[in-house]
Formats: sequence, structure tokens, C-alpha cells
Amino acid sequence: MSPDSGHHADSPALLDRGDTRLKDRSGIAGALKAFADRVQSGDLGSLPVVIGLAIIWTVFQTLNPVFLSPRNLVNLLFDCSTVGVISLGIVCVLMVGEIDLSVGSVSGLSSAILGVLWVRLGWPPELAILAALAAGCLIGCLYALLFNRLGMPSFVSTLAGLLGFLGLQLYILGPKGSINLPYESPLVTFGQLLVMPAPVSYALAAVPGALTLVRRLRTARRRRASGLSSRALGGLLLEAGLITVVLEGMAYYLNFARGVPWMFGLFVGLVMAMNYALRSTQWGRSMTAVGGNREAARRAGIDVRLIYASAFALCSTLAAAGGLLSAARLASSNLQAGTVDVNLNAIAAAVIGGTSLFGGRGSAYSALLGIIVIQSIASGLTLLDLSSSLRYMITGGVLAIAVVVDSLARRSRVSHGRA
Amino acid sequence: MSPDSGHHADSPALLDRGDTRLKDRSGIAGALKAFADRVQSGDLGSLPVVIGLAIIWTVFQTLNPVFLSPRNLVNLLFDCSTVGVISLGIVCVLMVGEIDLSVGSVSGLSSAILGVLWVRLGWPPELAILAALAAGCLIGCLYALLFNRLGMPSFVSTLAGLLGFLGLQLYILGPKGSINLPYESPLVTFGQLLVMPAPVSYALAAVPGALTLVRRLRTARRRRASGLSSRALGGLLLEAGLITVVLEGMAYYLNFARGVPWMFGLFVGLVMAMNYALRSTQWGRSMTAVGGNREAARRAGIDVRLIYASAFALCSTLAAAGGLLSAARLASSNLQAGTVDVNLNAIAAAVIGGTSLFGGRGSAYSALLGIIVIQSIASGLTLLDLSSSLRYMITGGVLAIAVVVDSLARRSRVSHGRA
Amino acid sequence: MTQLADLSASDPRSLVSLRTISKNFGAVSALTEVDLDIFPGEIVALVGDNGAGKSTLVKILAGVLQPSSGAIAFDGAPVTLSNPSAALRLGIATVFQDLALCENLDVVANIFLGRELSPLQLDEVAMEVRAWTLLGELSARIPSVREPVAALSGGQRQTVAIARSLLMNPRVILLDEPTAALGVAQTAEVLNMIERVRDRGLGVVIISHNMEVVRAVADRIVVLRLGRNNGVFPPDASNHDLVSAITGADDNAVSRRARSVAQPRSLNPGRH
Amino acid sequence: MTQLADLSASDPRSLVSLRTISKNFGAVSALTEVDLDIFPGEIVALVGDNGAGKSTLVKILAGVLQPSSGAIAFDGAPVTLSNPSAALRLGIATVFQDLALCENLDVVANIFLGRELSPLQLDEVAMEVRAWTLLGELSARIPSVREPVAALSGGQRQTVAIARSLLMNPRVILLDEPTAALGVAQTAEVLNMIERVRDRGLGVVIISHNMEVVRAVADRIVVLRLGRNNGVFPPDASNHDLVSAITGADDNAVSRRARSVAQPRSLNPGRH
Amino acid sequence: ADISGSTVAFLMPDQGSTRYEQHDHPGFVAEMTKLCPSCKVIYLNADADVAKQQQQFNSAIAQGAKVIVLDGVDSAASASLVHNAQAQGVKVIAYDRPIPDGKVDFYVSFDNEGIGKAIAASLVEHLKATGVAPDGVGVLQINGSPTDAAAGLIKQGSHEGLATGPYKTLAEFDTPNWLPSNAQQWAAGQIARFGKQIVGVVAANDGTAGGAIAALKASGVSPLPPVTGNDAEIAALQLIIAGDQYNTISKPSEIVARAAADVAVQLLEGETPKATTTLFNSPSQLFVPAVVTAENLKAEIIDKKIQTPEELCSGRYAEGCKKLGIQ
Ligand SMILES: Nc1ncnc2c1ncn2[C@@H]1O[C@H](COP(=O)(O)OP(=O)(O)OP(=O)(O)O)[C@@H](O)[C@H]1O
Ligand SMILES: Nc1ncnc2c1ncn2[C@@H]1O[C@H](COP(=O)(O)OP(=O)(O)OP(=O)(O)O)[C@@H](O)[C@H]1O
Ligand SMILES: [Mg+2]
Ligand SMILES: [Mg+2]
Repeated sequence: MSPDSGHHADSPALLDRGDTRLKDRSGIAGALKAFADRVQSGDLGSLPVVIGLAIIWTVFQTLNPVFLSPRNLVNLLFDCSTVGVISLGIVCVLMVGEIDLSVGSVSGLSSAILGVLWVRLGWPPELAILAALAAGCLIGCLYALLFNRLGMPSFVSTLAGLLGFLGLQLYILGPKGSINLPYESPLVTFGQLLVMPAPVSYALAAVPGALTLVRRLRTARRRRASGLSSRALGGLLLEAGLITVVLEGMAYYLNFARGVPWMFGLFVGLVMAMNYALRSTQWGRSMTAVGGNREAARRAGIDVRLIYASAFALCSTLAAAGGLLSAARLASSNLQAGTVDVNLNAIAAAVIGGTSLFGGRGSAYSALLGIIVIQSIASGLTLLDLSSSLRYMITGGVLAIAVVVDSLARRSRVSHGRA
Repeated sequence: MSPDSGHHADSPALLDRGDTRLKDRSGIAGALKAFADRVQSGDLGSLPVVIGLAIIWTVFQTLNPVFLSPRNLVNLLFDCSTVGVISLGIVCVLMVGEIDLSVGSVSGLSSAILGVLWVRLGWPPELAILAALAAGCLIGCLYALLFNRLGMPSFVSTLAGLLGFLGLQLYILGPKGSINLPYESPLVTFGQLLVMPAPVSYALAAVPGALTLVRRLRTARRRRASGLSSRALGGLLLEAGLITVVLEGMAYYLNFARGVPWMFGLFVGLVMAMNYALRSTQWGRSMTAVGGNREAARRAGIDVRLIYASAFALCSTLAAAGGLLSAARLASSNLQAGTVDVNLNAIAAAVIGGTSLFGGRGSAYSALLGIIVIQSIASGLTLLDLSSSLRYMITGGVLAIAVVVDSLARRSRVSHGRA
Repeated sequence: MTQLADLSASDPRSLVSLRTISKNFGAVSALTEVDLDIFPGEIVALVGDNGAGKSTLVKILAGVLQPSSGAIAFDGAPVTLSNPSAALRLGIATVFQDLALCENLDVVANIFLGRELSPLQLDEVAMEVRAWTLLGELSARIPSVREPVAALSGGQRQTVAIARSLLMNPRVILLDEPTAALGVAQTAEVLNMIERVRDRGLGVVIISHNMEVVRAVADRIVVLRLGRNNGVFPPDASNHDLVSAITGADDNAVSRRARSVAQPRSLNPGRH
Repeated sequence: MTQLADLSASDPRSLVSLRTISKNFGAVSALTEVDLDIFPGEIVALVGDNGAGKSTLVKILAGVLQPSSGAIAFDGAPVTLSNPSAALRLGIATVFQDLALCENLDVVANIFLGRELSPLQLDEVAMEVRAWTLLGELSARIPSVREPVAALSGGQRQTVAIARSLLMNPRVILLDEPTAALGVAQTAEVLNMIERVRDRGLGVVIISHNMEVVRAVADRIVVLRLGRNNGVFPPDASNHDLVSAITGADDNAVSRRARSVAQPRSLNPGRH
Repeated sequence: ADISGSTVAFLMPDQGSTRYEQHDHPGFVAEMTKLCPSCKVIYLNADADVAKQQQQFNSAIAQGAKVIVLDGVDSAASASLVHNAQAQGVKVIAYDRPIPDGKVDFYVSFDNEGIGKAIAASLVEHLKATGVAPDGVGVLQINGSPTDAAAGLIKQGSHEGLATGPYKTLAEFDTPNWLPSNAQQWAAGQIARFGKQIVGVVAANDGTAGGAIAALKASGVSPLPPVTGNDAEIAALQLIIAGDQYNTISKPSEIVARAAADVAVQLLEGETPKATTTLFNSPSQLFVPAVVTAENLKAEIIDKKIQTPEELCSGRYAEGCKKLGIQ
């Protein structure tokens, strides 16, 4: 993501600085110029979405000062986590250029399985959770089978799944309908109340910065040793410092209210794990390759079917996990869990965050960013007294505004021939 | 679609039969071999979906003999027409590789506009219809603007539209909610009762066969005159005869009940017009090109923006038209028009019929075929006494079965390197 | 896109002239102050190493890319080529290195794309006849023009792209490595074709890595190196001079290979 | 895929042998009963007109396409190459004519695709160093290996595809027009490279339309015409014989052009 | 007239609550089998889709239904269905939701507006009784789906009910698609906004009530302010037993379903069923539902055999049941 600014402008012996056409981008001035280059060429990663988000936040905050209160933000983080986890799975299938329309139904089904096994049949909750996740995984494998063996487009198979698993959810909940999950149970507490103790939240908030710094430093050392350009120490420290300051600041602010929800911690942890898997493992590389050019990936000897299967299975499993989290959040398994909106919100979050619907481009962070955008709009509007017609209209409008910054940036990207 | 079987096997002077590697496919045996080739290479057009449909029909008919009764089929045709028209618009945006998630809301909005202008404000119905269509067209132009000028992905802009126009629909219907349209009005009669007199239906059923024959004959004559291979007269007559017999038979059967709905006639007429526009005009060629390779189309001097604009505008206008038809069908403009399922059904119909989600491949007939599949499943299931949960599950399963034949055919297409 | 460059220095007879054209992609300067003139009835060969910026220059002339700075004149008047249609309208036809075909359309549709006969009721018969004629002139070996382009071989596709460019009546024709994938017979036909259009007074730019091809048809050889002008040569310039200008060194892989291959079947320098 | 063809006739020393391979695409027979042997330490050149079926044959050998009929033996044992992984496992490395790169991945990722170092924690530094080394050996002119391949010029991409094939330790290497887009220096390096791998005992198949290139490196020239074997030639066969075998006529576009171009700067026959 | 072998259709609107499959349909079928053992009952649920309901309606007629009991997804759209059916000689009984613009042959229902009024008024009574001062505090109102006509009636009723007391409405919300999670998110936002000012929540059904309770619990509000509900789902009754929900509405739908079956049979036989009142120009019969709170839960639910103690008092609810005297 970050440009490799030349470390020593005066050492032309660097392996990757041999070309005279490369402009020198070392030092602070160079870094600024490199940034300007990136702005011009639209290669800004998630910055535009962050800007869109900042605009939304400012507007809602001026309309109702409760919006950015620590208390409301804590609610926001709880709400983000459930659909966010589902959206993370969507990122996987979008990466390989496929889609899963059934995540809502699968999440509903998994919450129904949890309720029936745990409350009605009295299984231990751990087993019920495992069963629900296994069901999700199985569903993903089924899609993969239909896709790999029968060549059924995922749009159609998952549309069939959307209906079929909704039916299954209604069926296993049966005529008795919704099931209350016990409020005192650890699962419901986790979904509704459990926050990190302040010291833990500060410690965890320091982790990403520290990890970044360590990995970047190691890479820089190895690059120098191998005769490649490497980033200047100052820049690295600045970046890691910035991350740490922002995260610690957020933890501090949230600790004014209840604190950082563990559920959100889980979500962010999953996002970071997925990000690592997509960027730094052979599997992730294969996912990107399959999404970019399936035939080229096949010719490179990648087991394309396995990659598709992993994407579908991961997506459905995460959808099931999301269903469990939302059951915990609501303290009930009900008929309507997952039926409406969940699909659209989960897919929209991934797309708004910058993952392409056409495969081969995306990042785990897009789920995080996208769901924060969507939930911010929802949360901001709940704080204003509006009729539902206005509420729909404003949601639509704000959504468009959130993305317009990103679109403009990307547009210049296209016109610079790097779409 | 049809293979050009060599007309004269013994005239090697034909311009397009010069290559010795082309197998000779003239005569009946040749036609059969050509067909076998096509089966093998998966290039079967809509045949697989038709087979899937035949399976579904057989099964439902054995389960409940009312299913294929003329009376039920007439209802089926009425029901197909509304979402079918919307799906036709979806084919347009899918052709250029984009999507419109808001067709449901736009159709609902248009029905609301009709109701408010006509019934509440007392406009003449023609004007109200025009206004609703114009609103649809405007919405399409708005999406085109966002797409062309700001580069906003259509998934996001139409998602915003889905919410925004739902809000607008609720807003203009106001707290009084749904509006009844007058039963005696021509519009409602058209949507609920109006069928073709038997002679008219027979006459119209003869049109497609006759048109095919005339166009094919003219082409064959011109091809022969230009020294190109042309199809044998026998095959042409057979094809046209088959089309005519099937259509006349259907008209005859339906005339046992009420007859062929004019609304279905309108839908088929729109499908045929769209098919002509997509296949036989420069605009259609440009649509296919833009969907296949946007940059190549741009370099060929095609005004890519105009093509996108036409696709979006057409889609929204057809969505508005579909909304008007469903208002006529229900004899009311109501709060729920378009809110549920319409989007998914319209998109699914196009995809099931064989239009690609990724652009550049599709046909107007896919909307017709796809919506018949979807409505057949729905209608067949209403004839069985099932709980909703079973109904959902079976719908999902049958949908998958309907497509599996097509998927298998296409799969061999992929393995033959022609995906 | 600044248009401050001085166009007054351009030759009045030139059909197209480019002055101090630069193009940056992010941190990479693909072109730096490149000048080029195209005269009617003349074949200019544009040569240079891989990544020298030849295709970038052609894309700028074709309106596909916009220069970061510099000016373009057509018939002596300054023009802005803000999109490919603008270039096509001026009569600039281009065969791109990546061919820019629509894989989902068949051969006929690709050849006529954007220039279909009778737009409201496509005349498929006339288009097919014309397509066969054009392809025949290029000695193409295409079994069927009703197959999607995705089913064609590399050389067959290139022939289709070349046929496309012959369809309109251009004033300038830009050919970016038009013979790279062609067989020997097809290459000969394309070179014949190039000479024919030159003789009809068109301006022709041809890019090629094959020195024999360049030498056979070019009236003037323009060398680009690392995005900059690096000399203009007559077609009878020595191979050694040309290769040195291209690679930027007297002692290069080509000359080394020529020396090291001691056997009789040595590879001549210059596409050898 | 029938395996009825007789493999007993194949040469026992051959690394790979194909017998009576046919391939149909719908009504088009791209290959008809083609035989081919690849011996260790030998460079076979596969030549033929556009659409002759060369790439189809290479794709069959690489496991990308399956033959309609015919048999393949590797090291004397019959094998079924049902997918590219099967071919890669046997040690068959291929540079495809369409390159088959992932445009959305950068140069390093493309070179190492499917063979990444330390799969659970990709060693980007080691991969980048190795990539620069490989590209350096091929005289590539690529400003940055961290750009997506979509941003590269045609020749740069081809270099990346060739670098890919050198990474694994293959026993057979198939090169489908590997120098078509390369500059003069890069072509020389690739030819050097081909000779080096031949000398290490690998079997090499090279497809090219450039007769000079073919003649310079090939030990044996196999001609395909309209999907059928059309003769095997030694590298010192006369140009006229080769071109006749390729085009199937004594009087062809090449010879006609050679005759008609009366000026001193004539184009030699054979990629002229 | 001989009605044996006749077909009757029973068309329900949605899956929003379990009542249709758990109570209405079985109740209707039971009464029909009693009155006309050879009659065939077609049961279909429209899953909240107007077009689907129209399709089901037409297919019922195609299958020869002579009487259709219709719980319309949308009242305006239902009017046209009634019109069409009557034109073909098919009788229509409006069930649960009225069809104001279609002159149906009969209308049987609980009174939705009455339900809204009852739950709100009951909440107001409770607040007054517990001595909550109306100054500076108020209640939240969570309505049903903005596209659901029945929700609109309940909303109107709730407004009227709240108007009987001094408590002002802090904010109100139309829950899209009746989704509990939407209700939860909205309630959580209001808690952040109004904090301790919230002294009660009027929720239009048990699902949204559950969402509101989850939000209150999640914000650590204790003790919980009273929350209303409607439908008497098992889950909601259990919440009442546990003391988390204040009230719900018991609509033993079997009563209405049985009445509908009676009317249907009379219509089949060509008789004129007797009406207690006339609503929207149609002969009608309205039933008054009961508000259920912890005090009368045993009397209304257990003693009337609407649910069994085993069903309600499983596991964690046993203790609460004991307190209410249920076993
Ligand atoms: N869209 C782009 N984004 C970034 N860099 C680009 C882009 N297009 C071209 N370049 C860079 O510009 C330089 C010139 O590319 P160009 O395609 O013009 O080379 P070329 O002379 O045509 O080479 P070849 O002979 O290999 O075709 C290359 O280094 C390439 O990496
Ligand atoms: N997927 C396919 N579907 C249909 N026909 C195909 C397909 N692939 C190749 N062909 C046909 O097979 C024939 C041989 O193609 P091939 O690519 O092997 O030619 P080639 O010898 O490599 O030609 P070139 O020198 O132009 O690269 C061509 O006529 C081509 O049209
Ligand atoms: Mg180039
Ligand atoms: Mg080839």
C-alpha cells in the first residue's frame, strides 16, 4: 500500500531503484510528492471511505450531540460486530468473483439451530454453537459442490439457498416460534454487556501499532540486507505511532462509557486474521489470483476448485457465526432473524468498503469500514425523530454521499489506466 | 444461434466454406451432427432451461392436475407479465455488466405516482401513466449520471436508490396509505381481465413464425447471391412451422379458459422488440461490446457513456412500466408494492434465463423464460397444501433443479474453452 | 494537460506533430518531452526497447491516454484528443498492441464495431462479405467469421484488428507491433498493405521490434529510449547504430550474442 | 478422450511423445492426428501458419486442453494430462502465447504464483530479490516489480511470463512465441537462456514465426499445416522449403513480395 | 344445500408471528372438520407479499374454492381480490384485517385499533399506579412495519391509549419489516439519548418488545421500565413470567378462526350468517382481546388452556411460574 520511498537517494546500486524513469521519492518532501502522486492516480486505499465517514459523523454530530457520545459509540460497536462478521465472509466470496445471497438465511438458520439445540433440547451451549457453525460450513461446501461439479453460478445456487434455508429456519423453529436465550448465560452477556476492562483495552489497542512496527522494521532490515530499497525509520515510527495514538484515544474515549465490547474485539480480531490470511499466505494469494484471472491461476497449478470451496465454506461459516452473535445480541432466536436486510447490508458493507463485485480486488478491512458506515447512518438516524419515509430517503442519500468520495478517487484511478 | 450448414456441399467456391478444417454439416445428417457438436460444446442457447421447465411442469402436473389447466395457465401468464417487464429492463443493465437493485422500489414508486395523480389528484390516467414512466426514466438518468460522471458503482447507487425511492413511495402515498384504482377503468381491466378474442390470438400466434420465415428466407437469398453459404429451405420451413404450431397450440389451449391475456401479449411484444434491438441494431451491438470489453468499445469510438445511460434509463423505465402493470393487476397503488422480492425475482429471472451477471452475454428471451420458471414454481406450489417453511425449501430446491440442466450444458462449454 | 508547448516549431507539411509530450504514471515517467512528426505519404517506424514508451505514445495519439504535458497539432492546428472518438473523427486509425477486441463478439462484429452498416437494421450479409474480402486480402486463415473472437488464435486476432483499421478511410494509421503474431505469409501481406496505403498519401506509424521489417518498409526510423527521443535514422542506417541507439550501449546483449555464437548458424544482430 | 492410439511406435529415448493427437472445437478440427517427439537436450521448433494449431498442441501438452483423441507418453509411460497441475507435476513448464498472467497481481506475485516461498508467511523480500535477479538475467526493463501487471508494457509482460517458467526446475519447457513482443536485447537474452537450458539436458519446444530465430536455436524444425504434420526439417533447410511447407504453396505471399520489392531494401524471405 | 366436498380457502398474510400456523389455521380446520367433514381446506400464507397473495387467491379459485377467508396483506389490494371473487360467485370473508373498500360478505376479527389502545392504556395505568411523576419523563413508542396496514391501526390505537395519560411520547419509530433487531438498535439509540427519562415502552408486538428489552438490558438499565407487547407468543409470556416484559395481548385466535369457519359453512349453505355489528358496509363480528400481565397470566393463559404450564415453565422460568402460582 505504501510507496517504497528510496532509502538512500545516493545509492543507485539498490536492486529496485535501477530505472532512471522512477522519480526519487525519498525524504519528507519525497513522501509528500509520492502522496500527491497517489492522490492524482486515485490509489488511496480506504482513505476516501474514511473521509466519507468523517463527513457523516460530523453531520450527525451537529444534528444530535448524543451521536458521538461514548455511550452511543459503544452501542454502535456492538451493532457493527454481528453483520460485520457476515460481511467478512462476503469479502471472501467477492474476492474470487462469486457471490453469496444466502448469508442472511444461513445466519438465521444458525441462530435457530442454537436456540433449538440449547434451549429446547438442552444441549450444552458450546456443542450447540459448534453444531451451528458446522451447519454453516456444510452449506458452504454444498455451494462449492454445486459450483465446482455442476458449474451452477453462485448467484443461482445461493438464491436457492436463500429460500431453502429460510424455510429450514422456519421449519426447525416450528410453530412455537421464537426462543428466548437465557440472559445470564455467558453467550448473551458476551453479546450484550461484556466489555474489556480498561487496562486490557489499552493493552490490546497497543497491539496493532506494535505489530506493524515490528513487522515493518524486520522487513526493512531484510530488504536493506538484500540490497532493496527500504522505508526510512522515521516514516515507520510515525505510522506505528499514529495507529497507536488513534486506537488508544478511541479506547480512552469509549472507557468513559462502558468500554470496548469484547464482541467488537472479536470482530476486529477476525478482520485482522483474515487480512493476514489474504495478504500474507499462499492461500490469500491464490484467492486474489483466482478472482483476477481464473484461467491464469489454473494454469499456474493452483487447485482452483479448492480455492472456491474454501471461499464458500468460509463465507457460510462466518455467516453462521454472525447469526450466533446476533442471537446473542438479541437474546433470542426468532423467526425473523436474518430474513430481511442482512444479505443486502452484508454485501453492501463489503462493496462500500472497497471490495470489487467482480473479483480479485478487496481487503478484509473493507468489511470493517463498510459496516461502520452503514451502522453509523442507521444509528445517526435513530437519534433524529423522522417519519419512516424520510428515514428511508435519507439513508439512501447518505449512503450515496459516503461512497461518492471513494468513487471520485477511483474515477481518477480509471482515467490513469490503473483500474 | 443456428449453425450455418453448408448449402451446397459440392460448391467449394463459397466465401465462408474455404477452410478445409471445417467439417461438412449440410443435409439432414449434417444438421444432426452439427447439433451433436453443439450439445458437446454446450452451445445450446435456451434449450437447457426449457428442458428444466418441462421437468418442473411435469412434476407439478402429476402432483396436482389443476396446474396445467387452461385456467391456471391464464393466471400464470397474467402473473408473469408484471415482473417480466421489469426483468427485461434488468437484462439491459446486465448486458453492460452493471446492476440495478432498485427496480422494486422504482416500480413501487411508479405505482404510487399513478395512484396519487390519477385517483387523488384526478389527472387523466394517460397523463398519470406518462408521468410515472417519465419518473422512471429520470431515475435511470440519475444513475447514469452518478455512474458516468462520478464513477459510482451501480451496485451502490442503486442500493441507495432502493432505500431512497422506497422512502419516496411511502412519502407520496402519505399516511392515508394505499389507493384503490377504479375497477371499471381500462387500465385495471387490462391488468385483470382483458384477453384477446380467439381469432386475434390465432392471428398473433402466427406472427412470430411468419416473421422468422420471411427474414430467414430473405437472408438466405442474399447470402446465396453474395456467395456465402446459406441454410437449406427445408430447415427454414421446419423451424418456422415448429414455432407456429407450438404457438397456435398454446393459443388454442388457453382459449379453453379465458384466453390469452393482452397483458402477456404486451410483454411478449416488448421482449421481441428488445430482442430485435439487442441483436439487429447498432445500439444492441454497442451494448454487447461495452459489456464484453468496455475499453475496446471505447477505442472503437463508441460513446460508452451514452450506452450506459441508455441501459440505466431503459431499465428504470421498464421498472416503472412493470410497476404500472402490477398496480393494474392489483387494482391498487399500495404501500407494499415492490417492497418485497420484486428485485430478487426480476434479477433472478434474467440470470436463470441465461443472461450473465458479468456483462456481454444475454438475450431478451432470458427474461421471458426466467420469469416463467419462477412463476411456475410459485404457482405450482400454491396448488399444494404446504406450510410456508416447506414451501420455501421446495422453491429453493426446484429453482436449483431448473438451472442444473443449463449449468451442466454450460460446464461443458467452459471445458471446451468457449466460456 | 498543459498546452504550453511551442507548436510553432513544427513542420508546416506535417500531418500530425507532437511537441514535448510527457506522460507520468504515478512515480514513473513513461514519456519525457517527446517530439514526433508524421508526414503524409511517409512510413515512420518507431523503435525502442521494451517499456521505452512506444505504445504510450501511440495511445496518446489515438486519444486513449491524455498526455501530462505537451501539445499535438493536426494539419497544423492544435487539437486535444480527449477520447478515442476525437482521434477517429480526425481520421486516425490505430491497431493497438493489445488489439482491443471484444472477445464475446464474433469476427464480423469486431471488424465493424462502431461502424456498422445500416445501424437500425444491421446488414449482416454485406458486413460478412466485406469481412471475408478484407481477411482474404490479408491472407488470413480463419475458418469461420461467426465464431466469437475468444476462439481465435493469436495471429488470427491480430489479423482481425488490422482488418478493422482498414475499414474506415483514415488519414493516419498507427500500427503497434502489427506483425508480432503473424505468420510469414500474413506478414508479407501486411507489409504490402502498408506500402499501398502509404502510396495513397496516408501517414503511417509502425512500431516493431523486428529490424528487418522496419528496414523493409520505413522511410524514417525514430528511436525512443527510456521515454525520450534518442535519434532519427534513415532506413539504411547500420544495424549496429540502430541497436546501440535502442539499447543505449555499444556493448549489448545483441552484439555479445553475435560474438559468442561461433557456429555458422549465428543470429544476425537486429531481430537477428 | 480415447487412448487407443499406438504408443509403441514412439522413440524410447524421447522425453515426451504425442501420437495421433486430434482436437476438435465444434465443427472445426484444430488438430488432426499430429505426432510429436521431444528429446532431452534438444530444441524443437514448431512452426506453421496462423491458426495451424501450434498453440492448441502446446495447450494439450500443458494440460490446459484435453485432446479429442490420441495418446501422450512421458518418459515412455502413457500419461493423461487432465489439468495444468498434472503437467506441472511432471515438470512441464509453459510460456503461453496469451501469457496467462493475473493482471491484478504485481510482478513478484505473478512470477511466484502457485510456488510462493514459505506459504504460511510469504517471504516477500526473498521473492522480490529472486524476481529482480531473474528479470535482470533476461535484460528486462521494468521500473518496479510492485506494480500490478496491468501497468506493464507488452514486452515487459512477456518477460514476466518467461521468468515464471524459469522458476521451477522443469524437465520440458514449452515456449509459445516467447519473443514476439520482446526487444532486440531481450530476444538475444532469451535465446541465450534457451540454449543454456537445452545444454542442461531439458527438452525445449519453441514456437515462432520468425525464421531467423527458429534457425538460430532449433535442432529440429517441425511444421504444422492446417492442423496436420507437414514435414520435419533440419535447421539449415532452405528458407524456400520451409516457407512452402508452412504456407502449402510454392508461390506464396512471401515469394511474391520478395519478387515485387525491386528496390535494394528488399525484405528477405523468412520473417523477411 | 349439499355442501359435502366443497372447497374453502384460508389465506393468511405473513410469517410475522407464529399465530397463523399455531392457532388460526388449526382452529379453522378443527371447526371445519366438525361442521363439514368432507370439505377441503386450502391453506396458504403470502409471506407478506401482495402479489403472492393475489396469485394464491387466483389459484384458490382455480381449484374451485367457493368461500375464501382472507387475511389481506394490504387492504387496498384485497379490495380488488374481493371484487374479482364476487364477480365469479365466490364469497369472501375478511379475517382479522378489514377491507374498507371492498364490500365483503362477512368480517370477523379482533379489533387491531382496540389492541393498540389497550396495551398503551394498560401501560399508562401501570405507570400511574406505581406513582411515576409525568414531569420530564416519557415513553418510547415502537410501531410495526411502515408498510403494514394492521401496524397502522395498532399505531393509531396506541396513540389514543397514550393520550389517556399525562406521559408524553419521547420518540416513536416504525420498525421496518417488524424486525426485532431494528427495534433493538433504535431503542439502544434512544437510551443513549434520553437515559433515565424513559419510563415505559409501547411496543406493537412481542418481537419488537423483545428487541426493546434486549436493548434495555444491554444498556444496564435496572430495574427495567415496563414494556408492552402483543400476540402472547410463548417467548413473550416467558418474559412476563421472568418480570422482563410488562404485558401482551392474548388473542386466542382459535375463537375467531372458529367463528370464520361457522360463517364459511353458512355461506356455503346459502344462509345469511348473523352479524353483531356492521363495519365498512359489511356484516361483522368483533372479538375483544384480553391484556395479559403477570397478575392475570394464570387466569387468561393457563386456565383458558391457551398454553400449558409445561410449555411455559421450562427450566429457568419455573421459579417465576411458582411465584405466579402456575404449576
Ligand atoms: N497504465 C499504466 N500504469 C503505470 N505504468 C504504465 C502504464 N502503462 C504503461 N506504463 C509504464 O510505462 C512504460 C512504457 O510502457 P509502453 O507500453 O509505452 O512501452 P512500449 O515501448 O510499448 O514497450 P513494449 O515494446 O514492451 O511494448 C513502461 O515502463 C510501463 O510500465
Ligand atoms: N477455444 C476454441 N474454440 C474454437 N476454436 C478454437 C479454439 N481455440 C482455437 N481454435 C481454433 O483452432 C485453430 C488453431 O488455433 P491455434 O491457436 O492452435 O493456432 P496457432 O497455430 O497457435 O496460430 P497462431 O500462429 O496464430 O498463434 C484456429 O483456427 C482457431 O480458430
Ligand atoms: Mg508496446
Ligand atoms: Mg498460437
